[in-house]
Amino acid sequence: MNPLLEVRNANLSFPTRRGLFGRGTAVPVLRDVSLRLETGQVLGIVGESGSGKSTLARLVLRLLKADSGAVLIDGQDHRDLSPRAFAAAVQPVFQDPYSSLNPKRTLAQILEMPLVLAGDFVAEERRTRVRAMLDRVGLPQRLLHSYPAQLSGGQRQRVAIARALMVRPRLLICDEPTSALDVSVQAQILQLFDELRRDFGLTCLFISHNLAVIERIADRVGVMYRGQIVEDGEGRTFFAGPQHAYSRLLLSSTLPPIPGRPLPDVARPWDAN
Amino acid sequence: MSDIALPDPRRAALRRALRHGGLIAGLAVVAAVVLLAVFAPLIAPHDPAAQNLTLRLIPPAWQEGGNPAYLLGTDHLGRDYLSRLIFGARVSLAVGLSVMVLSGLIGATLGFLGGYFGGRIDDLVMYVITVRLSMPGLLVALAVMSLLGGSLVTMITVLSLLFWDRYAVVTRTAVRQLRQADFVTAARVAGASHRWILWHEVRPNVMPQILVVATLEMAMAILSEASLSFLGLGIQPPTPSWGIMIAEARSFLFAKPYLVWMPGLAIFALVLAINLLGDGLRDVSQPEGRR
Amino acid sequence: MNPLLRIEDLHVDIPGAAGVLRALRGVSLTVNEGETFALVGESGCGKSLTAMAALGLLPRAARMRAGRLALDGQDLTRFSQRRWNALRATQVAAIFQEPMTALNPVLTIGRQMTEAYVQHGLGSETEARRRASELLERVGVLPVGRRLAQYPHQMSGGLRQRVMIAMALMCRPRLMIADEPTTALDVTTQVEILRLLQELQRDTGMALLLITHDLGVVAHVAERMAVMYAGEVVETGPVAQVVTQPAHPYTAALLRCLPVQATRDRPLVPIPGVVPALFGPLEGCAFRNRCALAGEDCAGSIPWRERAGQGYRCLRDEVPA
Amino acid sequence: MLIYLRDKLALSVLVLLTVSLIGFALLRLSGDLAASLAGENASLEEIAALRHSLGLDRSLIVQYGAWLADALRGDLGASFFTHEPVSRLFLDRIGVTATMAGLALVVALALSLPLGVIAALRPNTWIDRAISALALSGQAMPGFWLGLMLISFFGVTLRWLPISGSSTPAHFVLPVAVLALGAVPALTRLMRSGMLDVLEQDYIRTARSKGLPVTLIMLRHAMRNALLPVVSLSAVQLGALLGGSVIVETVFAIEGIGLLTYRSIQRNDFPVVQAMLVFVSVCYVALTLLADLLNAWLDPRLREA
Repeated sequence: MNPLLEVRNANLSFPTRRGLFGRGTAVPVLRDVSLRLETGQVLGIVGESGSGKSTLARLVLRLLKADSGAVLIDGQDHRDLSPRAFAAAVQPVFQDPYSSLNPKRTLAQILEMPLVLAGDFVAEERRTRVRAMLDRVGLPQRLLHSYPAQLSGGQRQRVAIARALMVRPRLLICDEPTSALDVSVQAQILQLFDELRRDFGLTCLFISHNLAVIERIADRVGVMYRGQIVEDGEGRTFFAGPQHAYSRLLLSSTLPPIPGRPLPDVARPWDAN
Repeated sequence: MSDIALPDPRRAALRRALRHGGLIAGLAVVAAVVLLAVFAPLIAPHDPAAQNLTLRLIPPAWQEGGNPAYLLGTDHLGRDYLSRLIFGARVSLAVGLSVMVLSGLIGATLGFLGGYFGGRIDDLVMYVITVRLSMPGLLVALAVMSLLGGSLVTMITVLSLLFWDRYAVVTRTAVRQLRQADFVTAARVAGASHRWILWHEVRPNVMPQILVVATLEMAMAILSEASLSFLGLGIQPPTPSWGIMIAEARSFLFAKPYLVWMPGLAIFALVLAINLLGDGLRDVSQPEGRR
Repeated sequence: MNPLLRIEDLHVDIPGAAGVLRALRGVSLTVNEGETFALVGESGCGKSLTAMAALGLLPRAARMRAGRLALDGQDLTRFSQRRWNALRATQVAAIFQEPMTALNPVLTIGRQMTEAYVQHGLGSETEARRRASELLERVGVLPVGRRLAQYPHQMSGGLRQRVMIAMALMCRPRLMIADEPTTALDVTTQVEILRLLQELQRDTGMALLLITHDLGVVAHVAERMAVMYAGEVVETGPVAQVVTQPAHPYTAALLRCLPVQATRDRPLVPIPGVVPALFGPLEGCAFRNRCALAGEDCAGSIPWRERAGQGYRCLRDEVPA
Repeated sequence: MLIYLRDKLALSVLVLLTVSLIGFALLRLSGDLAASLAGENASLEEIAALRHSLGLDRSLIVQYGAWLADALRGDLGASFFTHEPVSRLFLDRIGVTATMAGLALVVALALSLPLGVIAALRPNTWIDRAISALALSGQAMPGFWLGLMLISFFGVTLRWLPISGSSTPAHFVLPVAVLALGAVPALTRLMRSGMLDVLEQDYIRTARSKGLPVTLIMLRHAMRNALLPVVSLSAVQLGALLGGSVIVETVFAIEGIGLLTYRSIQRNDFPVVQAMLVFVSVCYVALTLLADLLNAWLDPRLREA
């Protein structure tokens, strides 16, 4: 059986355009990235800024094109899917709760949008589904006709998640969905993810720079460093004993709220930089 | 769950608008001038073109030798000055509004294309904008008007073809930023076409800025019409245009200065009101700060 | 231990279109000489505002309604602009969250580092440059000669924060205020910067007022801490005590929200609801609408209580950890 | 920066070619030049002969090519009316116009930079509102009318200043004032918004946290950043001032290239008009290039683009 998402040896580089006529050099951002994600699983991708984790998300979402390699959804190259079929299969949730909702549209319009574009629903059915989804993500019905400006950051992120779930996609791509939130709100959103996983059997590619968040939510973990996945494995095994030196560094740099411990030593012996 | 009760942004904007003195004042003056222009034949006491050489250069009613029937006096051909001022508003508004709309269509379209699609299309749009900016607008307008002969339609066409640059620049910048927004990306992933995204996601967010530019361009068009007509290469007499009135009164600058300052004041008041309106719109649509 | 910075009953209002925001409502805290004191809370709780007040840099719109500020016994409350300027950099220095934007993009690192030293009359331009070189060397921004001539955009975020730290040390301040100094940085860089701050503090004996939302950072570097919620300090005390035996329900709830490995097999317990709006006077406990222990008595006035070195503002004696 | 300059130069040349071609086409296609030149009573043969002698019977592209080839050699043709070389007509008058435009820009900057800074330092106070009101009024003032009003007041009522011509420095006071006031509103508003933007930046907070005095923060930390957009606008404004000279020189009867152009337009003296068009474009392109260089000097980040 095919995994729901498979990335095969993806390479991607950003061309730097030197002026109007120049060719410039290409900066590699993804280097031979491969991963598999089975239905019902959450794969956490962790890495620091510039590691290529967001690029990976944009690649899967077809917002970028790989130089080589392939992205397969259920065994099918994702570029072969029609926009509608792709939208029905894959949906995104982004980091910034402010940029991810159109300030000029009401929640009802925002949430109906994926259904309108899918084209299979009459107006009555769209409204019913929107109301049900509001309940599902814990937003009061009276917010239906309000604008994003009237919502808190946590509420906005609930709307963004609701929008992604409207068409019941099989795969959710979450790019740092809790990074812009306060810890108490982050906890609310993580709890919501737990519930949604249970109810919808969500499959999820969950990208974060926060190892603690990844540990909470992910079944499998992939560590990205400079465009490569340097280690991936089952969650508990990984956190019990990461193999790659960079994974160990990352894990030891995460500071738990336990007093009395010294700061870890974070020399990077393998990477004199 | 107790919420922070945040107000509906549209209602908040309306409240800000009603409290904005400049916006209300500007709106009132513009509305008054529009009414004057529309109902000019009913309001004007005399036919603006009717010459009466026996009634030449009557001073305004409050000055010595004034005639209450000619409240603001008469010009060198004995035409009622007040009536000419009222009818002059028609030319200014016709030019201002038409140029605002037409140049807006040109400029905004270019801005949307360049800003949204980027790449080579944007290079082309930027090139067209640069070409336009490096041409002296007023000079080109003068030259073309001189060759084609002045008429209202020519004037509107020429100005519209020249004064779209600010629309293009502002729209392009705004659209470029919006293109990066996550909600646009979300719409793309949801399968929306470019046209759908431009109309539903991008356009509503750019409209406030386009509206502000629109007021600026309307003001600009009115000033340009006055300048061209003043130089004798715009609207042709006997059509009453404020610019022509100033040009005709110029020979009496020393003897009858009010003939010059009255139409000038009319231009000034209308343009100022439009600018106030634009400033107010900007304040209302960008509550975070006056820029 | 000698108290260095004392803030007593600080009230700050920010008038706005929607009414007067009571941003700080009676904040009191003391930072002792040489210690690291952490001010913790979520966004909007007033922790940065408190720090800015200690620098005399409240936003233009903000008004200090009541309260006292003192540095080393000197009353700062009625300080003139000129006296504040003399105090800044030499007594109190600051570093900020965004190293990318906190340095002026059009001036060289050297110029930005030396200007305050010269301005405060501590020495000539040459002496200032010598001190700047020493400090850059100390914080590991190498090679010093080239770095001094560089502009901020030519460096990474971690390096810029090191430059900020070196710059803050130029005039040998006795207190450094660090407002979320590592929040914008990657975790590995964060640890490097925190270690650097610890070492420098040991070397110079200065006190550090650390503003952060990250309880993990607090547990690792601070000795004492205060927790802020809705413009108030709700709990204060030694870090080891507050983090392990919180006395205020908010502190306890915040700790239960952290998804760290130490709590792996405990479920996350989010705090329900949202922070109340801080317009107009607020009666009773600001946290009671989200608190599991709240009762009707929480709507009345809440006394400040002390227990075993911990101070807190709550009526309940037992708070489940 | 070098790559940027190379691109910019190439683009400039392309832009200038396009502008001159558009100008050429506009002027040629807008009417039958020979017919209007020959006068109303001319016979068809006379018109045809005139058309041939002026080279107007050739195809547009050929005519443009010929003009361009001449122009690149510095020969801008001769006036249809006085038959003087266009370049001579220009050289005789450019001094007056350039002096006025330059002076006007200096005056405008001297007024608008302080006004913009003051307004930004005291946002939403009475002084800020007064400056904004002044800028708005200035923007609403038609330049030619302002000129006439100034003539009537200073020249006729008070008799302080001469009202037409360009023989003494006093003659320049009123026209320069009109030109400068035209540029002040936009520059003031840009300076104000630029300063407001900069004053909100983190690095200003850093500078204040270092105990630097306000004047030093303004001069060293804020002004330089806020000036970047003003420099660009100044270049555009200087180009606009050259174009605006048509109106001012007409009102004040000053023999500069503006008045020359106005007269030439009125009598369809095509070579002069075309030359003026290209001249203003060259100025605009050169000035924006200069502004870019100036900005690169002010902001090190731009040097690496």
